[in-house]
Amino acid sequence: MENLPINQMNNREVLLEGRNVKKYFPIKEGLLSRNQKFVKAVDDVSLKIYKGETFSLVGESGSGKSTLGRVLLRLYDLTSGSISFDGVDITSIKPKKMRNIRKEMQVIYQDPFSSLNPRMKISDIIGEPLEINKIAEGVEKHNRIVELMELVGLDPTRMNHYPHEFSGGQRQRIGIARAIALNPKFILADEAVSALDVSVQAQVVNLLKDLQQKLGLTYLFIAHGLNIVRHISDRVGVMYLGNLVEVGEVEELYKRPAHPYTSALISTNPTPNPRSTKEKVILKGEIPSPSNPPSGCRFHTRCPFATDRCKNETPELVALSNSRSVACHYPLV
Amino acid sequence: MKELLRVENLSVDFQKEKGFIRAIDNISFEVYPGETVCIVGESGSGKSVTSLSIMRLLEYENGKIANGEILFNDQNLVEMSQEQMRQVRGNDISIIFQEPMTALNPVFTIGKQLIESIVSHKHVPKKVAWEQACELLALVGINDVNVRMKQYPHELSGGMRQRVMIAIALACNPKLLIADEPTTALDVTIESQILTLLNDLKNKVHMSIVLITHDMGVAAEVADRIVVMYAGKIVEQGTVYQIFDEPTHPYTKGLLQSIPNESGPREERLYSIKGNIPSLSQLPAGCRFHPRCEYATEQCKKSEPDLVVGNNRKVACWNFERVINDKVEQ
Amino acid sequence: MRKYILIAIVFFLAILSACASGNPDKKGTENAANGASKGEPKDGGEVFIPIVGDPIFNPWHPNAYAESNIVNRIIFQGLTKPGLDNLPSPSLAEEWSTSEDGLIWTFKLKQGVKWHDGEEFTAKDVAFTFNELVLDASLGSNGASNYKALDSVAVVDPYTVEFRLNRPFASLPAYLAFNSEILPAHKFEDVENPWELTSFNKEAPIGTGPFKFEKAISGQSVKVTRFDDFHNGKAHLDAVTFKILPDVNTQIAQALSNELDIFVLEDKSSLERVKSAENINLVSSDITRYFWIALDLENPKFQDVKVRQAMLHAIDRQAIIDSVLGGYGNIANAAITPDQEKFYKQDVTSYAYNPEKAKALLEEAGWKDSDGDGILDKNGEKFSFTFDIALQGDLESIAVLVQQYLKEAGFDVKLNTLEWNAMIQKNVIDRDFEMILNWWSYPSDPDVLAQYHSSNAQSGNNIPGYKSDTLDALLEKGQAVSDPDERAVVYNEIQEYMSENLPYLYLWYPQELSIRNKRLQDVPDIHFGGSLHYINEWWIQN
Amino acid sequence: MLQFAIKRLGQSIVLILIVTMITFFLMNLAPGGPSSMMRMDATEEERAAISEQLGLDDPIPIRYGKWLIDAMQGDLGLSLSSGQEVTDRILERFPFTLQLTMWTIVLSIIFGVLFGIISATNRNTWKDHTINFGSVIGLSVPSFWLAIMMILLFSVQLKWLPSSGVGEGSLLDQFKASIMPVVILSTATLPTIVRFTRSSMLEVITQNYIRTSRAKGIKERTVIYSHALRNALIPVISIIGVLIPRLLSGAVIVESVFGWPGMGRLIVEAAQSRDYNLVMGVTVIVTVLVVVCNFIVDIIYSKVDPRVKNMG
Amino acid sequence: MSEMTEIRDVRTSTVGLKSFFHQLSKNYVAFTAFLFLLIIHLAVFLGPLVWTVNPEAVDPINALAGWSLEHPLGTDNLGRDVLSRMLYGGQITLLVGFGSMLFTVLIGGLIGAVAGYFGGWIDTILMRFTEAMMSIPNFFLALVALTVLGKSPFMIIMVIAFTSWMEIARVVYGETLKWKESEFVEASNVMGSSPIRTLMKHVIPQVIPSIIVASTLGIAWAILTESAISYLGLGIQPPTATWGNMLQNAQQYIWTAPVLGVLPGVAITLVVLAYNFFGDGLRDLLDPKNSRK
Repeated sequence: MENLPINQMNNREVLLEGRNVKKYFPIKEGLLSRNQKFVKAVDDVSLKIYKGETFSLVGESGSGKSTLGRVLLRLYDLTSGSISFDGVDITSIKPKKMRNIRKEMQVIYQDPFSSLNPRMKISDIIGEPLEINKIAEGVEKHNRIVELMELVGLDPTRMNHYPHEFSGGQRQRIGIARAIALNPKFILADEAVSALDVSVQAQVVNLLKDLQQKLGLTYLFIAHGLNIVRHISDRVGVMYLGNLVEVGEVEELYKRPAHPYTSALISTNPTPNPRSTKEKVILKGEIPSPSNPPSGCRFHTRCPFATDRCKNETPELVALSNSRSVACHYPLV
Repeated sequence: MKELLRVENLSVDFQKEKGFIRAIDNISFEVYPGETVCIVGESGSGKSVTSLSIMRLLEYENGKIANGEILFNDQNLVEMSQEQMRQVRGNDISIIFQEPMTALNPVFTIGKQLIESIVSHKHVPKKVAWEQACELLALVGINDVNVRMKQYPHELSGGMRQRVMIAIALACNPKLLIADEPTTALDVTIESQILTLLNDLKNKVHMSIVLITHDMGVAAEVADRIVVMYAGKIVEQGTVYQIFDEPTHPYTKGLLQSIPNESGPREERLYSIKGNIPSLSQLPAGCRFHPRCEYATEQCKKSEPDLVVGNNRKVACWNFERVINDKVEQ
Repeated sequence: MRKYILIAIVFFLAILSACASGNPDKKGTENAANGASKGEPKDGGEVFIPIVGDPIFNPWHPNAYAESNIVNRIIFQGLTKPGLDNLPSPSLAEEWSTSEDGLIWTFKLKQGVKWHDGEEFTAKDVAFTFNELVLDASLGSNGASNYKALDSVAVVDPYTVEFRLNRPFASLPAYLAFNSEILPAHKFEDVENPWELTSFNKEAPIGTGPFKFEKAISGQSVKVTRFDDFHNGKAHLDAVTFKILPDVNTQIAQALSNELDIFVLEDKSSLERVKSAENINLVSSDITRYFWIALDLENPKFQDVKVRQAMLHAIDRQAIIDSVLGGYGNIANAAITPDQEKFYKQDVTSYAYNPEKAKALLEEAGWKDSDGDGILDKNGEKFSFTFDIALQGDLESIAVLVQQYLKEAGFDVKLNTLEWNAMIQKNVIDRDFEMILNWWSYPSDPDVLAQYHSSNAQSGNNIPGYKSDTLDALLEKGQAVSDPDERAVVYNEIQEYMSENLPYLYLWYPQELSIRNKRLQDVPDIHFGGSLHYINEWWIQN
Repeated sequence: MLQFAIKRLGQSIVLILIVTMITFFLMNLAPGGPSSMMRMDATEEERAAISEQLGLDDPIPIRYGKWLIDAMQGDLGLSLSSGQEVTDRILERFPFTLQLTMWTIVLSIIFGVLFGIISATNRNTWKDHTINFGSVIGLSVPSFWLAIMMILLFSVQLKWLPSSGVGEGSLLDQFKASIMPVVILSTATLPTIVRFTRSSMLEVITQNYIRTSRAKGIKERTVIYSHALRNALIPVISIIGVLIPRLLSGAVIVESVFGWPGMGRLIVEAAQSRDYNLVMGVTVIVTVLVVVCNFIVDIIYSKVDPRVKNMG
Repeated sequence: MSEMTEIRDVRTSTVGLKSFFHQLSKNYVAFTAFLFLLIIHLAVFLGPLVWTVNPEAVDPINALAGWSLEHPLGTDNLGRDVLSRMLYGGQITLLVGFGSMLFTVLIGGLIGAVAGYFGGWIDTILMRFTEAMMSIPNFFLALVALTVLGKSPFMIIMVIAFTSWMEIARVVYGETLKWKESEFVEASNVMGSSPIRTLMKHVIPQVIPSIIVASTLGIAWAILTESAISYLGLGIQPPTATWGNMLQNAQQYIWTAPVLGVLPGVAITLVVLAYNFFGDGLRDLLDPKNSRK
């Protein structure tokens, strides 16, 4: 995809926007301790997701990408910041109202085992959102379930079976059918294909893309498989230890990463090509604990280019171009 | 060169309430000294079972070697008693597992777990073992070894633990190291650290590695030769270049095609293999891959192809020539 | 594993054989009254007696219950003791006399009596025991109510005391023989609350009895050893150990295995087994105790004497004696027990088991089953009431039987079991009951005024609340005359009155059955409690 | 550690306060009174005198307050039924209960863990089935009934063991006297430990680190008795904390059947004779005992499991 | 997901009643226990319709009689028919067991579910309380309570329930906590389900198997507790028979009529045993651990 001209870029409609979103989880300590400690899972992240696009979040485990996804859906209360969806500020909206809005925002989960109630039939699982929101009943509901199953490539005659009777890929399809039952605008796909076998993964990814086109969906795609992300995304955000360190158009970002962390991630991604001569940037050490993040740039402890400035000064996420922002004192491009 | 490990017609059964399930069926491959062989396959393909049967650890997990030979330096491991096998494990053949978070005993220190391994095979005094353990930790790239020795697994990160696991595996200079999905549970940045480490070590201590993975990328990076498994059978084996340049089995081919490009133009749609991996208790007749295969013929439905030698490599497909030609056409 | 199976089989067989050996057909001959001496007494040996709880070595302590009385009886002594004829006989007092008006009793004390710590026993100790303990109302001494007639005890000289009374009290010598042991004044000097003097009451009592305290282990045992300076003939036994064994089965097990020598078999459940034991003699004896039913006499239903008589006719008392008491008991018709031969009158009105007669009497009283539902009624009111029963010994079994008999006679009886303390609170203190069943036990003297006098009807021991001027007058007269023959006349009249008017429904005079190991010699053939007064004469045959 | 101890202490104090309050009010609201007042033939004056002497005339809350103030100073008052210090009466009995429960705990742990391991390592064999069956039976037999049956067999029929008491004199006698009570008491704890060890062991031997230890080529015995057992014991330790109150409850029954002069029998006697102070005393002591045991168990737990760092 | 776990065959817990019995019948021990319980319950509750002898009718002349046609199991110390008392006593015993279990589950389930689902300070207070109740010798409290509050069946049921709900509370708490965090519960929230609906539809159904198992074992526990309480003389009061107080009563006669004690003892043991085995079998059948792999 080419870089869009500036005006076009600005004209695109924002579906979901988070501003300075923070999510701290308190760490349980003894009754007597005074200073409460926090896990700073998401620390001051701002991002926009445009209508119809696929925005991906990548990063190591512990980077806060799943938490951010859930905060954006208001499945977690946020510590500070604000979120708006489709022009409505949902930062401190009442639970009952939020339930109404959330019809437009659905989730597909990583583990197709634990996201389906093992004691419910497939028809009940897919029919649940219809039932809760009183959308369809009786024959109408049945027809809608059949329709949804066909849409995601499941055999509707198996609607009275239980989840354990299906394979992993099929279960993921059930989860997708459930997610699209309410005709949402926005879907959070939280590592939705990570647990699947390669041959099945491709099927599900294709399905997701098809559905996006058919139903005009917007995806927030959380994943750690960089190849898949490249394939499916329009834009990518890279997270490190609760911070968004780089955002950009997928091609550009993969080709010329601006943040050293992005660069390391991409270079270390195993290439299915034995003749690849890609030079690897091997990072030192591992991701630090989010309860006690390093000062300054959080990446400085592992960054091959870190200076004293990085240790002391926290870099802001600044725009490099229309489509690219990075939080680094010494960006690579 | 004489092979270090030779697996011959190996079949493994698992005991279930109703009889047996054959987890791997009549597989053969060999590992030469100093080479890295990758066994690739998706879940249920039997690759982990293969590794456990070489270690003869299956017996502890309801599994049973039904048939075949595992020749290690010409000794048939299948015929050994568990006590004889104990001498081999951790000494001549070592293994590291997928989950570094759970593969170390949480209640013992790193030091104890390392020393235990050394002492049980080398019969050296504890003090000597301690020193050797420290050296091993340094070898796998761990700093502050004296501190680490006294720490418990939960005090270490996943990557660290996998390094410790490798140190344990290397404790007695094994000739063969089996690494069963050693990086699957780790982040890419850590994965590359570990893979690099394994590669370095292989050259340093001159051992062979059998690496089990589902990630073709990992296999491409480390393997000398690749064994592809599907539903308990070996479908193809060959050198890494043969496999990646010219896959001759439709499954291998599909597998490679369904991986999105890392660079180059993005595809509109990913190639995908239709259908699902069959469960071992409900295997299709004939070639196990035939329901998902583009090239399947009536013959595939009826009879199972043997692993045949062709072009200096092995493939189990009735139609492999068509597959090759197809490739050429592309 | 085979071992376990083997054990299980052995276990099972053992249970079977236990069942078999419990076969009631195997009746042993009962060796009653086998206390006759087998040759000359020998010194030495230890006797084991079970008690059910930790005793308190102070007979006046409010918590001194039966287990304490047993122990205290051989550590301490009273001024008198029950003779083998059940009349008061000398103990610490050698002789006694009463003044003309019966208000002053003079006791001559035995000289040369030593306390276990070597001090001499004198009149001071007697005066202390009564003036400071018994008569101090704030202490609530156990049994103080027996001495309501006593004003004070005066020391005349070291070996003479005077009991000064506020009214004639013919039973005084008999009461002095009943748990009224004398305590050493010198141990209680400057003691504020004698009940809290645990150094004496629990740990190191000093008495004048034939055995002196050796050691007590809480919950386990109390051991006493021979007191060599005993004034009434040194004991033959070296020691007596009281084992604390609350469980009757354990007591029996130990009796069978010669680990216990003598005790009262309160519970007759195991009678057959004991009878068949070769090492045991069973001795039955009369005691001063009778069982009764008290009806709430404020309740009009029970005020008609015909109803009460009918109830007695309806209950087959002999059948209950035979089944629950193993036959050890005699039907009672009044309050004076047969062991008091001098005063007991057998020939009074009696109520044989006769359901027909009961029915007739009830009909006379206006009670009749008019609607055929099996329950008596009168003026539309059913004859139904609650029968409160405490969980103690045999009471529950007896109550179940009584209930069934009364049901058959047409009474609608509801059984209500209560824990003992709760029963006392409800039935005795609050006087909240319709019918209860219990027993009285009293000193071996016919003075039963406390349980019958109308002055005790509301709160004292006159539990049914019976009020009769005739009976009051007779009871008072009985207290005033001190000549035994004259008293006998009065008490015969009282028994006749009781049997006709039934202030209580009299059930039976139980007999006490004691188990004695055959090795035990020269234990007098009286009830166990009495025989303890003669423990210095006991000896062991090897 | 210190913080943990302080926190636990605070919790324990609240716990003890609640327990004593419930017990005190329960006891005092009950009909009847101290047995010394509840003699059949006592007169009204006698009862009044005793009630005043025992300080029972004050309203219940005030009495609780007084009791609490004294108790906080370590004075549990005098036993209403013997006039002794409550502390003394409990101390007399305490060693016997301790003896019984200690032996039971020790033996239950040793044999429970042993049987549990045998059962787990021989899963679905006759050994496993026998042990399983045995432990369910142990859990199912009413302990007092078993006690009576054992008395019938070992005391009455075979005359091997005394039917009652703690055994006087020689150590052998004491040992013989405690066999049956300990065995009976163990039926409440041993099966629980067996089953816990078994399931814990079964879970542990499927863990990856067991596979690792086998892969290292160490002896199977070491794998089971060092690697697996150490981990399997962790949940077993935590169950011991739960077993202790149950054990003390079981002691009430066993002490009653075997005439064992322990605290269990004491509280039954005390409750029946409305010896308020003694009931309170035993309650406090037993609660404290349990709290202390749990504390010890927690400490052991944290020693065995290095993952438990800051407890609580 | 490693291959080893994939190979394990999938057992189903989401089965109908018919299939449930089919599964049960494969577990011989549990099935035998179930059949035994069925027979015992039928006998105890329907038996008195056939064997109509009054369990309270005394006959002192024929006390402690052996087996005869008139009294197939003999008579007790007051000449009451033992068979009839076993049947009526069984009713009370089983009802007390069942009643106690009901209240135990009610209290424990409520506390556990509320603490687990709502969390926060409610959780803290309720679970601290549960732990406290677990760590106090509450049998002692029960004894005191029964001594002083009376011994009606209801009282006994309540006392047993109040001293044994903690285990269930913990189980339910743990399960609730686990399932509350599960993805399908979150999914249900995402779909717009109200918290109560989610609790009822997604959390409770997962917890029910554990509750069923716990209540089966709870009945066993309650029967044992009742008999222990009866043994100490604090159980249901005579003349009402229960197996527990029959046993207590029989204890006096172990010398002369040991069979009196064997019968109720064996009855209690077998019923408790059967409930325990049945519960264990149910655990294997219903445990989500076995069904979700």
